[in-house]
Amino acid sequence: MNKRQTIEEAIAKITSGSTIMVGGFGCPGTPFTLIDELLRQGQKDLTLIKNDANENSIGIAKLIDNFQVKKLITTHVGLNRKVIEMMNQGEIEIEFHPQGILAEKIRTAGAGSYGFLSDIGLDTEITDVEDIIEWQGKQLKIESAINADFALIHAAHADYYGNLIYRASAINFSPLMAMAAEHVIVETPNFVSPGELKPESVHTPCAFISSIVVLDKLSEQYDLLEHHFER
Amino acid sequence: MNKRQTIEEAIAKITSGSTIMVGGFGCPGTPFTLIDELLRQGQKDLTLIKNDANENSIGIAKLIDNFQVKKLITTHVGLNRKVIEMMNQGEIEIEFHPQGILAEKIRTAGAGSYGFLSDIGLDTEITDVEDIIEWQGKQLKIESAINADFALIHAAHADYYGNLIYRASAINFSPLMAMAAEHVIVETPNFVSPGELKPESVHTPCAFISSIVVLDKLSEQYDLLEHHFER
Amino acid sequence: MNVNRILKRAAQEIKPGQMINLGIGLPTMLIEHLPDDLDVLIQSENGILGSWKKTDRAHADPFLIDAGGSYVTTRPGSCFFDSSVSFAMIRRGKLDLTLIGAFEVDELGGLANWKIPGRFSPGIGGAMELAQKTKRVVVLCSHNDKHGNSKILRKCQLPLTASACVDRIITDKAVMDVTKKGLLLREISEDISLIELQTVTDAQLMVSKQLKRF
Amino acid sequence: MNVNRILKRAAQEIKPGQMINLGIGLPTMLIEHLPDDLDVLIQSENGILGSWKKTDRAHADPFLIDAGGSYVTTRPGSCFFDSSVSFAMIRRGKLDLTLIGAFEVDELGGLANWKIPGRFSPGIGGAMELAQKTKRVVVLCSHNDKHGNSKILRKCQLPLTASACVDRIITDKAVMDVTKKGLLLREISEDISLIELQTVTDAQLMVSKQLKRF
Repeated sequence: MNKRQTIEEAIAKITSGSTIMVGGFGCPGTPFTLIDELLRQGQKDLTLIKNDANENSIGIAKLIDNFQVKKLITTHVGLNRKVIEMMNQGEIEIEFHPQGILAEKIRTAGAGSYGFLSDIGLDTEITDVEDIIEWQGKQLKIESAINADFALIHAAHADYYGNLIYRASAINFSPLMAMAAEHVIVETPNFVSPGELKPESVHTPCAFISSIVVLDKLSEQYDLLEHHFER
Repeated sequence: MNKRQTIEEAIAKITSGSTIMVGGFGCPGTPFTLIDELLRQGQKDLTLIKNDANENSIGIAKLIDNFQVKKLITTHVGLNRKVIEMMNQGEIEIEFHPQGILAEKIRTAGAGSYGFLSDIGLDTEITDVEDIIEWQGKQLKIESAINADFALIHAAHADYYGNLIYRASAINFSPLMAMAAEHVIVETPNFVSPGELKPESVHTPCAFISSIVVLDKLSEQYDLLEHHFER
Repeated sequence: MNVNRILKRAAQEIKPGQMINLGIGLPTMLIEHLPDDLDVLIQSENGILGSWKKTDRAHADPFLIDAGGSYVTTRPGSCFFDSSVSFAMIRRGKLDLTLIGAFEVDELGGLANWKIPGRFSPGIGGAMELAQKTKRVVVLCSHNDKHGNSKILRKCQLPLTASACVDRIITDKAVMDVTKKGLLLREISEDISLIELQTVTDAQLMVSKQLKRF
Repeated sequence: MNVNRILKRAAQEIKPGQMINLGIGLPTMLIEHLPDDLDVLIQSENGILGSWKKTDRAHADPFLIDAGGSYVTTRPGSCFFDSSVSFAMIRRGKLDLTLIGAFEVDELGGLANWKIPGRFSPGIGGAMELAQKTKRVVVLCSHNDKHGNSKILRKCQLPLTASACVDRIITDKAVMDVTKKGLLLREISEDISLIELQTVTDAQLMVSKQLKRF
């Protein structure tokens, strides 16, 4: 059941035109090393699904800058003015969802379901009237599940089988995406033997994991962002 | 933000006719002490939602034997022949759901949604044709969320705020029910100070918890079932 | 019924590297026959991946049972999760193999194992989702009920758990694969002739050219 | 704009025992003004309950930011969870209070804070669910934009985040409650007269009999 692969092997499974979920809310949870390899290999026409677009020149912003991304499904790109400009210029298609609705759409796919009934945003412009049904006396919107071919995930710890533990605010979308995507590629700096993780503390059971890429160390991309302290 | 209450206070909030979710799959996770207090107080016409009916004379079987339960929403009662007989005699109404569908119906309520689209059991007798819709070219069943007035939960650890950690196979339905019910009453033998639980290892965030009942010790009901070793 | 013959044959279905769910009854008994170093992960739908054999009074943990209610051990690398994640795993088709019991099974791959109307309806449990969504579904059951009636039918009479879900049926008398053309007899018990087998089987059996004894 | 006046006034909205979400911008700044022993739990929608003040380079953890992107500390009794649980909490109405920014807000309680078509559309983030589902929604914003236009409107012109969701509006010039009859002016800044306030406000203001200065 060995899922360990080199980063080249793992990312080479991704073909141009793929839909890829990318974990992370801002930096925490963003799989910077896997993203860099995807940048190096250069697959194009990608649809990315991520909470945000990272900040300028960081994380998936690199893929967008390199014109590898045709569409981004996201909730908020306020920290990346360049992406907002590209959107305004029509250089990238951006689909916005309310954050919890995006999370739930991904989880719904991860649960093997096809959609859910929501009362969020029914009288706003994000709701197409064709998606509204009456159910048990209530007007509700059908929110479709969002699937993906791949998920790229950063985990604080992974064991031999691929059981994952995340840290602090780096949990965010990762457990949901790991459930939802067809192939799940994980990077981790801490690859441990079976039995080293507390079974109750595992966030993502190994059943959902396809490939494990072990990072010798975390590059400086994972360090504090110095400009966040400048003010 | 003190949620600690005596067991009498906590259970007294429950009125006859209430719908109550009860954690546990078999014994692990069953809140035996809260159930005993509900037996003592004697509220009637209850609708219970639990994976199973426990075994004869254990857990919620006591409430059923005492005619406090008019309806049980469940997945499997194979370990309780008496309840099967009562069902056959029409002494209790039992509504069966596939186990993962019941879990998902509860979680859907817990997520503040109203239903989900499923492809499970469409051509079986559990599916009413009126619940089938066509969505994006597929025949799917709308599974309604299941809400409840109360949830009774056993946690291995709870802190001052009501953050919960469960143990081993006692997790099962508890985190889902804690999200879904209006009032959530927790019993725990380990009540700890804020900061004693690892923040990443919390299964149920305190936001969902209403009352905490501290157990001085676990009664013998929580011990091994001797008859499981007799054969 | 020769339980050991079924279990011994069923053990051959399990391949290293698989994630497997074992239903209540016969399938769960199988686990006691597996070598301790077999690289498989047993999923128990009450929230365990890496569930393992039954344990004794001295080692049992009252908070750790499998879905059949037995006190079990777990293997290193196991994890625990809630019931929604457990069935997410199942409905997403992550399990390689489900071994499952049956009241009836038919030549179209239909399975009935949750309800005998008015008589015994223990409930659906995880069966419907496991049968419908696992990559490979193998039924373990006695070939005939205690009155001698065939459990292997042309068409299930009892309420279905899932239609067209079964890949293989292993009984005390035969190993049969569900194919588009019907049931293909692969293996036949040493204790019975082909003619006797068809006599006690309601479904029509096609016979494999490589028919084996087991 | 007198940011401190808004923050000082907004701090009074927070009561011990509450669970609170603070939106990006002004609301997040508020947290730095709260006493360290205040018994509240700050929810950050990226998956923290018990988030607390910003921290410095020496104490920051690169894996711990709040939803606004700042490195923060947490308080004892905090916990971390995934985004689906975070918004389950929000949509189930478990939060007592949301302080949130606005591009526009109207006398019907409508809020617009996510999109200026063709110009600045950063995205919805958590705003729609927070505005629609939190027990009490208090808007913090400047009373007028940099061109002097009123942000307090009879009816929002920008795409709505949520209709009829706002309970109170706190600006540098006024504190207004959304009532069934329209906006009720509760407090007015020391720097402005009632007539001047109505002049720079598009919405029609009713004046409380207990009007106070702040």
